[in-house]
Amino acid sequence: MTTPSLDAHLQVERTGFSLDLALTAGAGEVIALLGPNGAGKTTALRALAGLLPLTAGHLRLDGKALEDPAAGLHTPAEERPVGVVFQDYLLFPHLSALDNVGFGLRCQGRSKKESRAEALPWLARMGLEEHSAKRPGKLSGGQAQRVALARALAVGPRLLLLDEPLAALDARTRLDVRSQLRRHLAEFDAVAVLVTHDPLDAMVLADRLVVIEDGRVVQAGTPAEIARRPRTDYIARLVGLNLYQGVADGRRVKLASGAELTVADELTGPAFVAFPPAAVTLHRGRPDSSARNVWELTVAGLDLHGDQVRADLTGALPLAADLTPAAAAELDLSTGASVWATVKAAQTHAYPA
Amino acid sequence: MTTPSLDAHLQVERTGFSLDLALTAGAGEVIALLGPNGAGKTTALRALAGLLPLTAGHLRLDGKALEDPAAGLHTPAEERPVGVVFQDYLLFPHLSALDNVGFGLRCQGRSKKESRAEALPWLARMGLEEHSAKRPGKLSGGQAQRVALARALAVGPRLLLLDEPLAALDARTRLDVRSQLRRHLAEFDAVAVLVTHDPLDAMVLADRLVVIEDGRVVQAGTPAEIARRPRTDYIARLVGLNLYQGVADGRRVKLASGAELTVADELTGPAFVAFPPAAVTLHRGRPDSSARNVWELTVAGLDLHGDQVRADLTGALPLAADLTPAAAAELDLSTGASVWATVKAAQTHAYPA
Amino acid sequence: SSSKSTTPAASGASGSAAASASAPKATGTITVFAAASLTGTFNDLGKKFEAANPGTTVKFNYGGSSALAQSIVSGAPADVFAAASPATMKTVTDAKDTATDPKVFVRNTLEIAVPKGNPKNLTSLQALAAPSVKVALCATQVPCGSAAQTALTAAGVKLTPVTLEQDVKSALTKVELGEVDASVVYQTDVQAAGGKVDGVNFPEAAKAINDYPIAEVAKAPNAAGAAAFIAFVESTEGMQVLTAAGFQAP
Amino acid sequence: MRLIDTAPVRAKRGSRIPLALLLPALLGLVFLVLPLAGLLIRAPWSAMPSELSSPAVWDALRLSLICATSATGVSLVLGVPLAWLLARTEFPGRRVIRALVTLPLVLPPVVGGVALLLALGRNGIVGRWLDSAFGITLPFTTTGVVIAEAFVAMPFLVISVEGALRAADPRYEEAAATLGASRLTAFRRVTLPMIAPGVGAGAVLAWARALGEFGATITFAGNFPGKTQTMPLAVYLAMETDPDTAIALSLVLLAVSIAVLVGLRDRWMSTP
Amino acid sequence: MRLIDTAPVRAKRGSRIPLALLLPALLGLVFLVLPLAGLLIRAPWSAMPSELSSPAVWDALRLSLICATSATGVSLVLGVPLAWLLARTEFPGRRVIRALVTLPLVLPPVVGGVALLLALGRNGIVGRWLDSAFGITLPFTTTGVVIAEAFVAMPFLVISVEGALRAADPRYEEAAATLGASRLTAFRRVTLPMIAPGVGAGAVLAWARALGEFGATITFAGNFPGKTQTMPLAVYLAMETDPDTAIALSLVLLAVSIAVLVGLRDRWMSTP
Ligand SMILES: Nc1ncnc2c1ncn2[C@@H]1O[C@H](COP(=O)(O)OP(=O)(O)OP(=O)(O)O)[C@@H](O)[C@H]1O
Ligand SMILES: Nc1ncnc2c1ncn2[C@@H]1O[C@H](COP(=O)(O)OP(=O)(O)OP(=O)(O)O)[C@@H](O)[C@H]1O
Ligand SMILES: [Mg+2]
Ligand SMILES: [Mg+2]
Repeated sequence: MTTPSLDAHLQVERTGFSLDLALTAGAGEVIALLGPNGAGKTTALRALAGLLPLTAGHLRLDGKALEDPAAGLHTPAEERPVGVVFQDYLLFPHLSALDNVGFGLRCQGRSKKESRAEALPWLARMGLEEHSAKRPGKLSGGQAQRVALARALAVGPRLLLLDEPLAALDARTRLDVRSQLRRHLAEFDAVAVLVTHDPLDAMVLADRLVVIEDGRVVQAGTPAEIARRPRTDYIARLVGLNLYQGVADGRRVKLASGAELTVADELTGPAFVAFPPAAVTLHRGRPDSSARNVWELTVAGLDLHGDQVRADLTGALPLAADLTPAAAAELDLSTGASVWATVKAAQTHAYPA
Repeated sequence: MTTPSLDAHLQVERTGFSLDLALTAGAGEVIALLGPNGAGKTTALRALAGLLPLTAGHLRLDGKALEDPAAGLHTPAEERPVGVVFQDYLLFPHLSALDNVGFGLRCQGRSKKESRAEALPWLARMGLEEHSAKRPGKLSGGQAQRVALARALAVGPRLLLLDEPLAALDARTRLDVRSQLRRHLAEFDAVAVLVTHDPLDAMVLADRLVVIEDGRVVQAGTPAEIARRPRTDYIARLVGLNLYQGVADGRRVKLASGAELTVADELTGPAFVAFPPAAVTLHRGRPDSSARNVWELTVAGLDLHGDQVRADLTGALPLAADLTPAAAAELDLSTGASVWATVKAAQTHAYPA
Repeated sequence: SSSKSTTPAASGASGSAAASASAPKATGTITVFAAASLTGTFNDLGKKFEAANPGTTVKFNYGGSSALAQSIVSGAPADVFAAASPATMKTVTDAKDTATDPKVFVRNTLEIAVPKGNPKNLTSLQALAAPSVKVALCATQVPCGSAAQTALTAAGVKLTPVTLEQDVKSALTKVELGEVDASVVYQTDVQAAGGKVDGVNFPEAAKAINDYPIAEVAKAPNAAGAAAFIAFVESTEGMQVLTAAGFQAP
Repeated sequence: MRLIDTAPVRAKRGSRIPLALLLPALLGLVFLVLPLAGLLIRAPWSAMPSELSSPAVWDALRLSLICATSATGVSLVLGVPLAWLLARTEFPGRRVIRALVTLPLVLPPVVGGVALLLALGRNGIVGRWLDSAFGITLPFTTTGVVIAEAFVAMPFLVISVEGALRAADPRYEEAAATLGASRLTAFRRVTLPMIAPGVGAGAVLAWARALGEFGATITFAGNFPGKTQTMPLAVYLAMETDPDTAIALSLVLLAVSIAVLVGLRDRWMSTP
Repeated sequence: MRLIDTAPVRAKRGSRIPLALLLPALLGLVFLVLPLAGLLIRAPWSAMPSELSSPAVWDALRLSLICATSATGVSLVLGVPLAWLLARTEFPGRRVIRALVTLPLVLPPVVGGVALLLALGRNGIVGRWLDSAFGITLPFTTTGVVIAEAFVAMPFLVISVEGALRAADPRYEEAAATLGASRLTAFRRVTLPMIAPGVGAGAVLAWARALGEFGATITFAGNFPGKTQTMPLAVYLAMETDPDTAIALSLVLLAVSIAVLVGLRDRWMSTP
């Protein structure tokens, strides 16, 4: 197959918001759609599902044109081989969990008995056998989400759309469902588009990330590429890096705020500079170290991240720094305190903007 | 104040499920309620809010009895000084975001204008000023959740109940809202009970964690205590440890499966053993190391976790191991492969069950 | 109740003299509850009465006789009640809600109503009994129905109508619309239909004449007016209006 | 105590029922029920047994129930799709159509009957053709009664169901569509069960209205015992000669309809 | 094209309207509209101008509109709380109460009027006392018309609104309660706006039913021009003398009610 399974250019206009997003994916590929709240992720999924007509652009799946506003073509949602897990589940309140999962099968003409027999293994895979007779109103949030997932998978879609499918799941179930999902996606060689806020989900499940902000793609690529060279603040936060945009001249990058960074890479013109919070060293007084980047900053907040303390610093340039609890105690850090931060040029990474 | 602000013993019976949960908290304390899907977290919050009557037990807030089924006392929800953020938000569909936030204020007798003027700063704090005129149907999932949060905070509750308040938020907003929430909780010295699946949220926001499974408390304590000495599989997963229960005899702990672990701590009787995935070393052939714990296991799955590879192993004892991608490549790990795992006794932690 | 009628109720000529004698006393508003079939004629009478008695206003409340009777029994503020049958008047007299004994002021005779041009050429009651003829009769509970039954019995005709109508007008409507081929109704109704139906006289009609009684209501707010109006109805002038509409003097 | 998470909870949770709602509610109830009390007091109880032993009464009652139920059936079959069309599609003149649907309510009953005759009578627009082509005549038949009752009752159903449809969240239909459900399937399997209370309410209204229907029926279908004479016609005619009988018959009609409505399981009237 | 995310989307998304719904819907529509067509064809168009120039017609029309609107108002004020009581509280005999509420629908119209007289007439249970204590008599007054119309129209509102309430998610009321809203406030500010389409539908039904009301009105309030003679009564009387006039008057009534119903903004009939 040389043509991509999914070939879409989604253009949607709504009052105060417009989406313009090109997406392609090969068979079996999983794409994660990331972006801040209100970026248009749900809008994009709705357009793919056929619930929101395109204003312009096109949508082809497995070589078949599903939508093409210029040609007046719009395949209704029910005729698209898609499965959707909605952000708020939308389980049918009058059907049991089992019948919710069997709904798509019944639409394909299966009898009530057949559809139930086929649906049960799906519920079992989600660890919900004992809840199969419950109505959605009597399920907990996480249980409901898993039923929604089973319902979408049960019809064997060629394009699976998932709006935060793991958000309400507890830690253990999340792992289980995540690997389930992976196995399933691999087996069926369908295309999957996954909206998530969890970078881990994105990294683990997706072959490719597409990051959108305000309806436009701001970066796309493999998880590794994106993690290495974030191009927006949102992505930098997502992958846990400090990111700055400025103009490079040799080994120095000048930021709009006036601050300057010395970097390892030689570069000219607009550039990004990124470094991990762990690359920042904090000092109580002005340090005498060889570090080329030294700033006096103020502590804006302190958080415990696992076994690390994350300090949020403001001043000449906003910065996140990771240090051990012991180091934090030694420096007597507290909100409002003034500290000196250093970053070795060798630990920064600069690349063209 | 020597008496706790919140003193509750929640007993609720429903078909197929029963909740029995004692909760106390001092003024300004934040309690995180954790537990697997269906554990009864939402049920507990509903009982605290007065939306579900207690079958037995009691509920006192700031020294005032709010509910006492034995005495026939039940203060209705509207007379309790509580604020609730629901798992599915429940924003009023016919009101703008601004009027949703102002709703509680209007109930307190404020005029439409006053309530709007007071509600706007709340929306602004959540970064939603520009969406203030939108109806909930036109908000994205994360926007809706922030409006729900603002709505609950705006009435200045004495007991704040939050059902996964950060689940739908993007990475950056999550950080912002999290610190907002912390600041707010600290300022108002109200008690907050927070349901979350995110261990990080729990650790950062809560003073004390209460873990429930199947309607019963299985462990409670400070984040550090719980992280050090998990008592159930769920908690171990949550804090990222391998956990086993067995019977200790000196430095050896015998598990029900027959496997034996050598540990650093000396102990007798029922005991837990925990160690982090990073403490596990993998080998292609039988190792000659000094490690006392050596098992031949099978790789069940591989996940990328940030910059680490997490291997799920099965066999004599199920195990999670973390290793660098380089190490994983060198070992040529793949699902189904057989490997030898070692754990140094010094890296384990044993404690009475 | 007929045993109670001691006054000579049935003399049109002497009545008119009495009426003109008592008329001048009438003032104010007179409320008349009248059977719906009297609508046209009583509206006329009302105008003439008001002209003859300046300072009076006649207000009519038309409706089904029985509904009117129920209203009066339940305390409706009526002065005069003119019913389409003695039976409905009896409801009121039985409840002792009439101030005067009811008097029959007009009578009405039956006719066969057929669609315009009489397409089925029906000329007698007997012809209605043919199976191919669809007939609408009034229900026996209403005056035109019981009268028709009397006539049919007198003629020795047995017929099965397709419907037993609740009143003359709906029977007539069905003839007008051609839904039935014939109906047995009052002459006044055929006349009021103004050429949309044709009427066929039949001899047995003489055996089934319907009386319209009129009476002053007990506790009438305007007793004097009531008496004056009743007198006016029975006067020569009144009778002229009524007979012009097809009614017969009693 | 065991049904702790169904309705009783609501009553319990809310503890006090606000006076501002309770007072007008009770006033409304009294207003609707008081006249019935009047009828009961006035009722000729001693004559009741003899009324009830008359087979004609039972004939009329049976016919009433059959016709009202059939009319409700017709209304459901035709009215629910019509309500769907009004609520879920967009076409020019939709508002005019909705207004037209309510007209049978406004039409004075007798005029309604005349209108039906003009349309479906022997010489009516369609009736003429039904007669000549199929030999079907509707007036003066039991079918005619059902038609007349459906004509006056269906608008209630259509408007109620349309209201319920508009209040229902259309996103469930979207979810069904993504699972491969055609609009029809989504309607049958998702929307209809979800708006069951609205349909139930509409059906109750239509049934009760059909049961009490008088004017259009007598005008269109006539009044023949055992064939087209329903209870309201019997009551009307009884009123002409013997009001007491009329009241007795009305009470029988009321008693039967209460029995049917109370017997309706709550399930027809409540959400899943 | 700009309103892309409101209703038209639904119509677009669904592309084809399923025949299994469209067919019965159209059949239903034809069934309801055909008789009106009959009336229009039969209508005495040439006589129309002279009918319409008669002030009596306009009096009756004005009275009809005023009374039907007042009756709808009364029904809303008393009926919405009653519907709430039926839908949202649990008390013994609730089903019987609901059945009682529908009885005015079943009551043959004239009997309804008699029942009202027995209750509120000069000699009625309550009427007697109203008369002696306050000198208020209701029968044969314009207020009496409103009462008779409200009596027959309110049940439609109550049942529609109850259905809408039952279909509404009670958890929004819970959310309101946690924000400090009393049951009354939650009802006014949350539930009522959310079920607006149901209330709208009920009000339309009640208004149309009141506008067409005949039997109870003529019996309870009489038939006095300018005071209690509404259009349906005028039509009834015209029917006695001149059916053509009756049809002309009916058409006027219909035209006015269509104008009012079409004029109702969709907003009264749709979800926010
Ligand atoms: N029906 C609608 N009409 C108009 N604007 C809308 C509508 N639905 C959403 N929007 C707006 O469109 C933008 C994109 O919304 P969308 O739901 O696609 O965001 P999202 O990326 O899914 O966000 P989240 O992560 O919070 O779920 C938002 O600004 C939102 O307010
Ligand atoms: N209305 C109800 N009636 C009966 N059982 C219910 C009802 N609601 C929830 N349950 C059951 O009670 C248990 C606890 O549910 P609850 O919603 O409290 O879980 P939870 O801890 O909030 O889970 P989650 O993390 O998935 O939201 C579950 O097994 C659920 O199926
Ligand atoms: Mg979204
Ligand atoms: Mg929950």
